Amino acid sequence: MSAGMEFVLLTFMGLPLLMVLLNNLLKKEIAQKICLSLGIIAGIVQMAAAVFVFASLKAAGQTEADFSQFWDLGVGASRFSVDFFSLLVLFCIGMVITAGFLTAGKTLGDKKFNFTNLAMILLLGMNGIALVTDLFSLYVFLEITGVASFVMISLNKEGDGIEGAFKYLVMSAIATVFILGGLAFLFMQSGSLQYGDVAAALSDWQYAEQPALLIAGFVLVLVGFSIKSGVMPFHGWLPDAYQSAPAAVSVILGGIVTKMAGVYALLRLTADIFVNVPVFNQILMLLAIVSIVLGAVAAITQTDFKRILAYSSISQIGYILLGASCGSAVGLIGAMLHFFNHATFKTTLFVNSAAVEIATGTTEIEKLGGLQEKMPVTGVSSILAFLSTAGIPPLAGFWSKLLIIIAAWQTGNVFIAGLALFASIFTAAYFLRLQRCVFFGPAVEGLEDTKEVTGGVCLSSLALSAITVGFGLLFPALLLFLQGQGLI
Amino acid sequence: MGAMFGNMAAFMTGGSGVNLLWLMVVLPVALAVLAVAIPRHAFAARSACFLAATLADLLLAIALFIAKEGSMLLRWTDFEINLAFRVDPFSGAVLLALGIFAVLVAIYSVAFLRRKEKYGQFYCYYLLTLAMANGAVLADNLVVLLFFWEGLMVTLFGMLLIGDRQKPATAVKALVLNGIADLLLMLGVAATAAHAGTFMMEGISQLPIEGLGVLGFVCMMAGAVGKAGAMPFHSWIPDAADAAPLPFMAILPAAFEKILGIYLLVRITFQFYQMVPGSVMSIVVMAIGAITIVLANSMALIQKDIKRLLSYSTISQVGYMILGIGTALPVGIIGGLFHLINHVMYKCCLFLTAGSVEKQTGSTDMRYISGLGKLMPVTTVCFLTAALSISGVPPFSGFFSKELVFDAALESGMIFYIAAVLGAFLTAASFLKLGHAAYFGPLRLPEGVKTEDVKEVPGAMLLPMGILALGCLIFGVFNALPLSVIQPIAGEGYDFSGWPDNWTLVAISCAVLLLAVGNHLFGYRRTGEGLKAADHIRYAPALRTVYDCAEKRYFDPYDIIMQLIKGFAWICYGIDRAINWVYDVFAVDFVSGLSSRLRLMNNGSVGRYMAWSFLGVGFIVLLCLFLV
Amino acid sequence: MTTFIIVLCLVVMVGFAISAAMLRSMLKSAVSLAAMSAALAVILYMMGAIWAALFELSVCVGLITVVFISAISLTTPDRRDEAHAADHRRRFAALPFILIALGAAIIAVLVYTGFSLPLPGEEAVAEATFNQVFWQTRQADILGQILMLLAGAFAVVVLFKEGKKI
Amino acid sequence: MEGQGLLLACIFTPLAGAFLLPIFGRIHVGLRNIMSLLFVLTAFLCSAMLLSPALSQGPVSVYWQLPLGLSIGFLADALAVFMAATSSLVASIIVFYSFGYIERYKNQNEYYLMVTLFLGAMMGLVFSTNLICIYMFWEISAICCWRLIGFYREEPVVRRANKAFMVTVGGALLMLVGFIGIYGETGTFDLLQMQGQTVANWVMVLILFGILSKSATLPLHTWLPDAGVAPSPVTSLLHAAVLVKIGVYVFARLFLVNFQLEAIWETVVPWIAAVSALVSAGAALVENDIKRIIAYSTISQLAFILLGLSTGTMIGAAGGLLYILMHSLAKGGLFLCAGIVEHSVHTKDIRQMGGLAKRLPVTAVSFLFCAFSVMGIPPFGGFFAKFMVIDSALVGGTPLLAGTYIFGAALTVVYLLRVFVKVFLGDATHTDVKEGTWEMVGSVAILGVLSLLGGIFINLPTQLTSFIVENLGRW
Repeated sequence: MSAGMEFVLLTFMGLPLLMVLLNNLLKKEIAQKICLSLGIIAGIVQMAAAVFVFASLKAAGQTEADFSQFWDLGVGASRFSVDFFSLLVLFCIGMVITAGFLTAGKTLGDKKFNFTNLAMILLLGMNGIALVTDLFSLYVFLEITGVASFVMISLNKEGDGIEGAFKYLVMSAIATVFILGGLAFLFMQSGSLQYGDVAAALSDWQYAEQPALLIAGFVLVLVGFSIKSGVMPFHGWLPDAYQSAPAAVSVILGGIVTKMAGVYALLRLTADIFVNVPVFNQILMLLAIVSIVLGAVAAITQTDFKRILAYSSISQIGYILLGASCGSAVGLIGAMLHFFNHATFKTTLFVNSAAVEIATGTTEIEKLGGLQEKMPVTGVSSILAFLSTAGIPPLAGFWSKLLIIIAAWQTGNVFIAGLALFASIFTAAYFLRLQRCVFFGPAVEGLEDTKEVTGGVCLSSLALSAITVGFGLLFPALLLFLQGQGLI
Repeated sequence: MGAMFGNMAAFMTGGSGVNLLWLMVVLPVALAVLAVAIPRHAFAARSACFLAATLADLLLAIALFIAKEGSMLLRWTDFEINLAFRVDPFSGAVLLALGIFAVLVAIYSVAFLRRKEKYGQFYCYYLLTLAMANGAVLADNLVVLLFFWEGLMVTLFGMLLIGDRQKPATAVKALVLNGIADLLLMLGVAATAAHAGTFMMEGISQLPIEGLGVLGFVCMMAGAVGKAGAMPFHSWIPDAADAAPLPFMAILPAAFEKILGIYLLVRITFQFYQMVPGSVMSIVVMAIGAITIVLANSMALIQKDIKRLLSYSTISQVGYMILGIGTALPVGIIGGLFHLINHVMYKCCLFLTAGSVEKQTGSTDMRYISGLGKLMPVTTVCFLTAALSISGVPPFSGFFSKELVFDAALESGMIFYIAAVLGAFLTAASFLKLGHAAYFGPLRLPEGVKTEDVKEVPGAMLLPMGILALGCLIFGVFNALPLSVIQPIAGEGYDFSGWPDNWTLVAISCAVLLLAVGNHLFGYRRTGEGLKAADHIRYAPALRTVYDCAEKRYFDPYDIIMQLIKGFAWICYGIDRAINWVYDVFAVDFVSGLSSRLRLMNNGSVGRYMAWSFLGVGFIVLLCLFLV
Repeated sequence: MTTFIIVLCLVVMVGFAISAAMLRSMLKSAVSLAAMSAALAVILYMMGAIWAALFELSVCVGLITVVFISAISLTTPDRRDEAHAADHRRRFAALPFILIALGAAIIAVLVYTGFSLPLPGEEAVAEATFNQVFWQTRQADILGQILMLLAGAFAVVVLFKEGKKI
Repeated sequence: MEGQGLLLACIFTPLAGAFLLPIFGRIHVGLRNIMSLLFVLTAFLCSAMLLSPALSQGPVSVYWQLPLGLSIGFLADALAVFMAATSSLVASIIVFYSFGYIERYKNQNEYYLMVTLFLGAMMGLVFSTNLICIYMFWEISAICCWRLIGFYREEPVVRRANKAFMVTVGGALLMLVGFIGIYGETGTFDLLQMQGQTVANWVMVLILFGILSKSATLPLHTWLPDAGVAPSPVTSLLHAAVLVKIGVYVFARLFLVNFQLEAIWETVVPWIAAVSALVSAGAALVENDIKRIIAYSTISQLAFILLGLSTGTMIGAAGGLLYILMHSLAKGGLFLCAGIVEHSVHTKDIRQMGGLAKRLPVTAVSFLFCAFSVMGIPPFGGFFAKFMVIDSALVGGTPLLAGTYIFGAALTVVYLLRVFVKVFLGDATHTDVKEGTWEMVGSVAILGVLSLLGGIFINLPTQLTSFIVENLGRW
């Protein structure tokens, strides 16, 4: 591993810490002014770092690299490690955090300073989840992300802010209990919580002395992470949390936090640990298909912009989990790509909802109408994001959904693949309703003077739409690259 | 356009017989375009061009009639559907007839339309109709026949619209009825081609009528009968009599459509299919003929307007031709064809006389005009010869052709002979009424028309009437001349010229004529008016209700068809709205109902979320027990 | 010597547990809860279960405490009047004595039936020294602990800035 | 190489050029109009120039193999060139027409963007040889159709646009499941590699859903009449000439050129189409909105095309293809005439119109020409197509089937005549009415004359259709 890469790897955890220190040590007035720009710098540097490490890994021909944050470790220690998947995720985190900070510019009045602190902690927590290779450390960083996001949701503390945060807190506490219970059982079986060791221990789990305990462990872990990722039966808290969070926070929350805390962990589990535990995958697939269909159906009659996006997230997370639970390489790649795409277009949609909230003061779609003329950039980016979510071809969402469906088809569950694909008709349904009520329909009398929201919000929605369209058009090149890497 | 002119140039230099065929169709079309191109006010130039076109067509027809043989083939599509023309003795004769009548009516219509404003359009449609008719007769490929056959509908629609654009009902009626007949013909053509295996007409001969052949025969026969104007496709002709300009009535319903319809009927029954005398199919055809004779004639009897009476009698005379051909006996076919030629002559003449009456008095309604004999002597003479000929009075042509049909009908079945004789009686009675009321009763003119300006029509109108009247006489006395042309069509060695040899038939028909005269005198003495001579039949106890219903159009097939179509349309509209309801109302409610039930799942209380989570865990544990 | 430390920690643990139950202010009881878990962690360490001690330390002292603090801060404290506070103390006044009596009774029964506390086995200690486990194997968790405390600090700063009475 | 340049130009000039139009629009409105027409005309010229290589030596093709059975491939064989030329010809006339029609309305930039993008998608779909590429262009056309139907932005209009999008995308998703079913069996999406294989029945059912939803056949047809709320050039372009032909073209491309079908489908599909023809013809007779009538008529005529293509006879296939050409021209003309009438009389209800022939002579004559061509009356082009299709119904199917379609044809005569008479004849209701701009009248006249010439010079288009049918290698 070249020295340069060594240093860059450290920045993932080091830089946000530096930003926090910087933010708090500077004088109050200076801090107030520059705190948002600090956040943007952190996000952009992280994106650059991810790309740099990706390039150097590809150049060196390695697929992963281990490193320790402070000093070198003995054997069997819980170290950080980086591979293509986690780099992709780190890039997404950087992207969403930058978008979050760009939208924060206009939405958070005097709360910018606290927002920056908490966001940096959140960034650290998420980076930790991406980098860690030990189940218990994963749990620790999970908790850090959880706490940071509770507090951010209740940043502006008027009525529903607290209520949403409280629900998220209670459900996360339950999830914590489940995860810890599950870890304990796994720890009993494998003696160590390293991904590799646990996977080895579970290879012949049917013949272990107490298979019942192991099954209980699987179930607990699965349920814990399902609650964190908002899969259908456990999704209660998600819509309330997204709706009550302030605009910038909901951008970060919807864009990446739930996915990191729940979905990425599940992907890691299915990819690394529960590879040869078919029970886990089958149940996960069932949960996935349920949340795809019911998430989309539930979104159809919502009346609040952000609440629709919340249910849409549940549905799209279902697709990611469906891809992961197929167990085939194509499925995992499809899930990863859909993770990235979902991060992109969901953030675009949340940024749009923020823009609408800034311009009109409300996210109630019944009160809005005909904003396409007055807010062209928001309108066009919301259309692109909607088409990508519904999986309409030229855009990115289609390709990743196609890979997932092909993987599901190849691994034999034909009916579920067909149902999942047809479920995107419900996605189209609620987004068409959204478009009709907010952008495409006739103008509403009270909104004549609304103007387009300029500055950070506009910039981020344009950039994210460009990524969605670019990814969609350049997908063949990506396919060839993956074939080069021998992954397909 | 390049390909078309290229072909034409190539054929101009080709064999003599070949380019004539192509010219028969292209020349009238070219001159029709020219006629419209000439500026509106140059009436003389347009009429000259118009007449020249008809004359040229006549000359070409004569040339082809003499040439006897000739064919032409041009590529259209690859499935044997090619532009193929062929002339043989039969189609040569028909072409000649078309040409003659076209010229006569052309001369008449030039005079008739002098001050009408849309005469240019009339000329164009007239020539296009001529071209289409030539094309249909010359066609040697079933699809080409269909092409020109349906093309006539366009010009028919156009001509009917010239009359009165405000009341398009007649044009619609004509197009719908002809449309249905032509679509049946299309089905028949497809079935015949499938049955025979080829579209080329000379490749199809004596097909057995079973399986697909039945469908083919019935549908093509329906198409031919529809064009000829027999039941059940007849009801547009009487309405057209009021709407369209009169020369239209003389040329299309009276001449061209009859000729084409019967030409195709003969082709079907005689060449394409093997219709055995006495078989089911021949009985069906004869039945259609008989019904048409009786019903149309009885309607003709009660008409008050000259043109309507003539159009009903036209429909009835077609019945004779169909009856004759339906017998599938040589005498019947020759009789039918001879009757066709005679009928076209005297019907054209009758329409032209009605035209001259209309030109002078402005109306053809017998309730307002009568006793014109003294004012229009030549017209009256022409009317008289044509009326006698149509009634079947011996020296005239009508008598001889009717005798042949009577002979064939008697041979095929008594019921058909009785129908034919009843028809003869009714025809004679209606023309006696017409003659007496219009020409020989006391002089009466519609108000505003003074006697001095009702004088004889100009020479140009009288000439065609005179020629036709003379023709009726000549073809009667020297009937060997037309028969020599017709007889070879039915096969060798038949000679029915001269006086009919079956004396009993002649006696019966003379008796029927006398009976008709007696009935007319009885009616006249009873009512004192020529017009009401037939009222005793009109208001006879049983017939009164039937006649009233017919007056109010209950039996009009067009109205029946339109009612059926309207009913069917409303059923379909109901189905369509039901399917639309499924999309707009049912699907939306179902999904939003499901969705709002899901919304209840998280109504904000944390307890409910926890309950759902634990429920989920329980479900997963159950699943595990089941799966592992 | 070790048994003395263990007994001392047990007493400390029970004391803090009772105070956590008794204290009226939520935040103080949360702190005492943390202290109790710390005592428990020491006991575990003394008895040789190093990993358990470490997990107990990082989970209970770090995470649970921070979670409780932020939870408490989220819920608006209900300001009941002093009278209620008085009868609260009166009703629970007897609790400590009952507990002590119950504890003594249980010990007596155990001693009577000849139950003896298992002494820490030597080999447990040799497995891995605490610092090696703490600093090497669980290094990621240290970073986690630091971040957790930072998150707790910021949570307190954000949620209590308006001087809400603890 | 020159051929491939043409092929790519034919597809990508409209596709890429469409996005430049809003920029041109801001510079100068005329420039945008001309550029939009230019892009569409280049598509037409390129496809016309591709005709000779397609007919003579090997067809031009571009191919880029990708993993997972995907590939980006375009092949300009005779069928594709025929469809491309037809749709781009009619599209260019319609774009020319919309210069006059659209200038009075807001958001014109989006209109021209979407129309040009739509044509680009049509070109792409027609030439592509990979199932996923076909699906991609299929969906792009669905997006353009959604935006164009919702052009007027009123509440009911947008609701209908959403309905159209939902039905077509729903059908397309089922079709995509069918495509993946094919992928499951053959392991590739590339049509060229799957030449001549048979398709499982359930896959056929799913694909049929997509085809029936796009070319509006009975159970999935209600979006087409509802889309009558769109501006006339849109209804003409989408619902008469080009969009609805996509479904029928894909049926031809998949089940005539590429795959084998079980015999059962040669009776099932014609009968589905027969029911659709009759029901929509009946509904057209009852409707009173001029655009809805013509839309129902489109559904009915599409059933004829589907009949031709699905009876599995040579004459039927050639007739179906010819019908596509003739119907595009004639029905496009009818919708444009309806546009002129609606523009001058400001109502769509035919009961309030009458006697417009005097005021709108060219429109009346063009309407009559196009109506006759749709009715299948010679000497207009529609006659040959209708005859060949009905002959195939008789030869390939049963006489009862042919009889049903004859009844359908009779209904067509009745309802089109009813519209013509109610709108153009009878006593004049609107006297102070002037005919639309010269672009509108010009394009309508062109379409009327083309319908007439299509009949007279029938040997030109039939050369192409029979060439296509011959080297299908099926009969």
